[in-house]
Amino acid sequence: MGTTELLQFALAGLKNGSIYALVALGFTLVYAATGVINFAQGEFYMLGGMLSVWAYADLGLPLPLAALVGVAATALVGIVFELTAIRQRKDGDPLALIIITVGGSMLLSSLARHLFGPNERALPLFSGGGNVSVAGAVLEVQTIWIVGITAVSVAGLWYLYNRTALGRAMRACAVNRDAARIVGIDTRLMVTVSFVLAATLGALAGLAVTPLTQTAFDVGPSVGIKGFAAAILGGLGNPIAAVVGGLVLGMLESLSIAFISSTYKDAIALIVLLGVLFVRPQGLLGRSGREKV
Amino acid sequence: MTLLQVRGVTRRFGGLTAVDAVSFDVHEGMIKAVIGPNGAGKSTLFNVLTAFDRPDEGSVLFDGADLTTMRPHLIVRAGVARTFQNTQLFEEMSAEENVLAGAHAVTRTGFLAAALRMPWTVREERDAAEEARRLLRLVGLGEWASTPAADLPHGLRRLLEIARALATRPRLLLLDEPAAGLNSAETSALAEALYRIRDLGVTIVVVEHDMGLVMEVSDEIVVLDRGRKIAEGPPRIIQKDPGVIAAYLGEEDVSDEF
Amino acid sequence: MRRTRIASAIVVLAMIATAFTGCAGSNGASQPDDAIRIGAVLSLTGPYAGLGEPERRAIELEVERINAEGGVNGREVEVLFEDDGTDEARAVAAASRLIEQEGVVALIGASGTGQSMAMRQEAERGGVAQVSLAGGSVITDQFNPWVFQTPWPNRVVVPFILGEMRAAGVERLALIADSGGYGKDGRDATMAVIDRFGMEVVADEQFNRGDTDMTGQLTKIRSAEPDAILMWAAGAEAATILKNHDSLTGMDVLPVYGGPGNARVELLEGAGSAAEGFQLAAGHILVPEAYGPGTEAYEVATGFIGRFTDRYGVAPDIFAGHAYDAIHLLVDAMRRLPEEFTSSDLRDELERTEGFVAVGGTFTFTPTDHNGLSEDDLSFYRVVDGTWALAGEAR
Amino acid sequence: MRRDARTLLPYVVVALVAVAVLTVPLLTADRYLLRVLTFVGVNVIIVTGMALLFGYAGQVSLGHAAFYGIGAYASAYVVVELGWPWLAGVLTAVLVTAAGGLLLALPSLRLKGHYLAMATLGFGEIMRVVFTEARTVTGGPDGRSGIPFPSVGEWTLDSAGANYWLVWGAAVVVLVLAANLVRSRPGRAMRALHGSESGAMACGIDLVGLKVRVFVISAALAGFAGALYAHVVGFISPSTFSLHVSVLLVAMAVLGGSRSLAGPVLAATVLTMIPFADAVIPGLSRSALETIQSFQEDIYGLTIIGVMLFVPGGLAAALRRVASPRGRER
Repeated sequence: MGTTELLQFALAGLKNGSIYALVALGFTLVYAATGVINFAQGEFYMLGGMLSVWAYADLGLPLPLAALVGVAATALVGIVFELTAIRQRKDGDPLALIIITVGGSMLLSSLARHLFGPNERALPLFSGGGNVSVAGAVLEVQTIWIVGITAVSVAGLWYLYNRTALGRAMRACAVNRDAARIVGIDTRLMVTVSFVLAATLGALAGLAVTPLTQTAFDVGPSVGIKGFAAAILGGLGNPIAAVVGGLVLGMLESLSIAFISSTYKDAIALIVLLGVLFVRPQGLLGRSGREKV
Repeated sequence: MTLLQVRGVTRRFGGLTAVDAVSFDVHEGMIKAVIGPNGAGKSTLFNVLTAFDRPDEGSVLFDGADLTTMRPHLIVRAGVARTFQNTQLFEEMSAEENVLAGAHAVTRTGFLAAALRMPWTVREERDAAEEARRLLRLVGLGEWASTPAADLPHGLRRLLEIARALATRPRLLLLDEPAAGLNSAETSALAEALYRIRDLGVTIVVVEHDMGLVMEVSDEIVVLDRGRKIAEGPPRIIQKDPGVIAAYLGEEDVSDEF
Repeated sequence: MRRTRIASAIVVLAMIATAFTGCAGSNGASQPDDAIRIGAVLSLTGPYAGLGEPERRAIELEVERINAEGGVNGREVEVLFEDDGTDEARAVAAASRLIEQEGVVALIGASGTGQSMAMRQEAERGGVAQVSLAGGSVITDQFNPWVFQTPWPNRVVVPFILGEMRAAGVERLALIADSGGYGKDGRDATMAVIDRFGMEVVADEQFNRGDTDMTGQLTKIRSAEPDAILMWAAGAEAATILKNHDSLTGMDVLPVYGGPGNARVELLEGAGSAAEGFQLAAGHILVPEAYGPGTEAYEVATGFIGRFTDRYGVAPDIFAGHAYDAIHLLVDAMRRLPEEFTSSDLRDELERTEGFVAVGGTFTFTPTDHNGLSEDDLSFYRVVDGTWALAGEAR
Repeated sequence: MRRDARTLLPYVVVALVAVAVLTVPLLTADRYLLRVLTFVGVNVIIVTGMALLFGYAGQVSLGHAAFYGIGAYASAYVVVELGWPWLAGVLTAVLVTAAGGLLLALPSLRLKGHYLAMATLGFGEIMRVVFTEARTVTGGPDGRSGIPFPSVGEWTLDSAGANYWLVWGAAVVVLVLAANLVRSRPGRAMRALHGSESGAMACGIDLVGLKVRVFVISAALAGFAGALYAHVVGFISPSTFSLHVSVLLVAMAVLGGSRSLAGPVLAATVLTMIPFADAVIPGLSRSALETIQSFQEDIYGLTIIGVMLFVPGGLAAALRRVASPRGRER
């Protein structure tokens, strides 16, 4: 196994890892604000691609504008879904909300099939595609976009989280929703904001990868699972952990292809995840929430 | 006869020694109190006594068996029951069902027998239900039997938890700040219940900082301060012990008084 | 409070009622009006929705034409569509419903191999012929007298491709297949005959539906130094593989071969320039000239392609072709039967089909071969300037 | 508790429903309807296990479709390949899945909530890879076909009515056993575990032993249902035991409402029937049927969201309100 091969596998891991990280961020944000695992996060990823293709192919907008419209439209779907379904559940019981998002994911993927048909649809590569060679290994320009978008999103989220009033309010919610409400934070607004951010991040991931893999109404669940696994691997509730979880999961899959076999890459990644959970039940970077009696 | 022997129990959290080599005995049939200002290590000691936490050093012998090596549910079956500072009731169950759950340790119906509804399980269930109602009356919750725990006022919830603990037929009952948040009427009801329980032959250890209740009901008192035992004895001696007063009222006041 | 209590009571009772009113039996037996009823179980929703839609369009188009030309011995043909949602249990239920309640004389379906296999027990017990539109070899390998298959099974397609590869001088072959039924079937068919072609499989990689990147697998293939890559994938992943292959250095010298599952316009759109030079085997429908201009097959195919494109604005793909063949094989057999016939008569007559010219090829069924297609019904293509072009040395 | 008429009401209703369910094959010979209701019966058996695991003991699992699959493959393999009798196949399925339940109980001892959900999801996905790759046992992605009908000695149950009776007979027995279980000491222990683990420990409940038992029972029930499904349908493949099915099973348990069996059973019936709405709504025109089928996923999603929003305590709460409109009895 030469170094260029190893580097090639690492780049593949970085690319997939960035996708999983973006989706995992969406899971972690919603979890932090509501304690809920949003099963519709995979659908936000799908819609990011689908709505961008709709804007580009059907509305005929130029690619950059189409991408913007696609992501904005998905964010809007996130708001509408939160207002019409999540917020209507008055007691905010996390269990019921999770099942509502399961219903939501079915609804969104089925609506996508009705509106955009059953077949996969494509987007052209950003900036004309092409490759860059990195010490012999090849890096697709689109991959640079994917990793770039992830990095910018994480930086933007970090800034929002740590440097803005909204971010402080969201972190307060994450630690203790009741306490946050007492000090006057509109926790319901925080929930909506978390869904909007989750939808935007999921959409960015979908948008960035569609030029390479195309998108279809049913691509949501498979990437959704990977995002959830990454969020758990890193440790729920902590944005940095979600990104670390995503990248580690991406690398795990790549290395298991390289050294073991592509047939079992998913199984191997899951076995490692189960191992991590057994040793650290709260994920790699999660705080151990010991139950105080 | 000494029912419980606490021998040199020490518990450290990082640099802080929450409990420092505490030892004391509890004789059968008495009410023993453990008091001390906030942060004296009372709750930590309590969790060690009930194996909800492991000590770094020392042992807790109950009838010769070291509780610190047993798993919590086996300690209950050995006859040591406990309550919690923030009550851990089963909210959706009625008061009676909560106490019935407490009887888990002393009943035998297994999964298979229950599924097949064997006759002896029905009888066991009926007897346990009667016992539960008796215990509810003992603590004064007779007429609340079918009310869900979630709907009970705070004071009654504490009494319900005591009734549930009694359902495990303990020889030793450990109470973690039972008087916390109670008004005077509720506190005297609690005192009444404690006397009735002791008269049943159950030894009681109560961790508390409500001085009124402690002075009234306890036969002996152990005083903790910053994790160390600074005094032990009957209430009237403890009341006048300068060390105890200093611990409670802080250093400077005492000095200008003398 | 009272209002919601009554409302919830109604909701609950309504649920219990709907769950069991069925026992009143909605089994309206198929009224013996004159129409001949054929059942069609297709995947109109779920992951295989991309196959079910063109199949349904082809059948609807053709049934209209058949009825316009007088149907079968004066009786109209009616096709009843059921969606199996790419789920075996629903395919079974749909088949038993069509046989029991609708009294169909034959079944077309299903779109997927798994669903087709699930239905065969119903077809057999109902004494009804089943014409599957799925390409899995197992459908006709595990022989069942009631089950027929219109697509070219992988056991016919793979040797055809390997023949082309050997003709192009390939000896060391790398395989990359999806982990689903289609991928495994292609892989098995390859492993079964590879020695006969004096070739050797030097890499055997796999991927899952929904994977976003296959550069790992392709890198491993590159280090095995094959002469060519055989890709067995049906979904969107095929385009991703072509693009990853195009971007990896030293890979462009490695030609990529594929099967009928890749004969989709979505592949050309999705892969774009990366599809240039991609070679695959499929029916003649992709480039009608492959039928041989002036032959009956050519007329049949161009007629169908013309009508389909006029009606739906898009050219029919191979799945539409398989559906066309299924409905016409049944109608052709029915026209050879007397006025009154049972479903088992139809099976027997279908089995006697010989030299029937259709879109997928020229069908000849025998008591032991319920597919009847051969390599003659396949053409070899290469993607040139973004579209299929006839290629292949051996032809 | 005085045994007046009102407390007997639930038992009367349950007995009536049981009798009604078991007489359906006499009322209709429609194979399609019987087959659909048989699928409902299979799901009812699994959901009973999910109700115990989730509604009562509060342990979440997103991997139970894997046990459904293990049971189906185990029974199919020993009956088809090793030639064992059908009953031995079902027993093998139950034992293998019980062992699987034991294995899956381990993470539940350390993990809670979403982390336990992920661990069980991981188990389910790993098993799906095993179902696809272990071709000698499972027949690979194309699955295993030609699984014989259930048979005891020379008596074979191959008619839709016989299969219906087999599955619903088993479902009724399972429900009776489960109903007894939940109204007794172990049932209370499960509810205690769900209410507060510390409180349960203080009642002398062995949490480890309880979690293991409840995982083993729910897994064995799913395996039992899998064995029934395999022999009734005759064909199984990995896609029947996917994560999507595990998620739907949890949705049924949650829609049904916690601490109830009737709720989840009703939820399982309704959700299983949605794709087969035409079986129950008599006189449905073809075009109406085709639109329902094309909007089936949408109806599924809307039903789930609708119940969660407008019937807060799940169907169980609705049933309790119906059963005891006046009394405040919970």
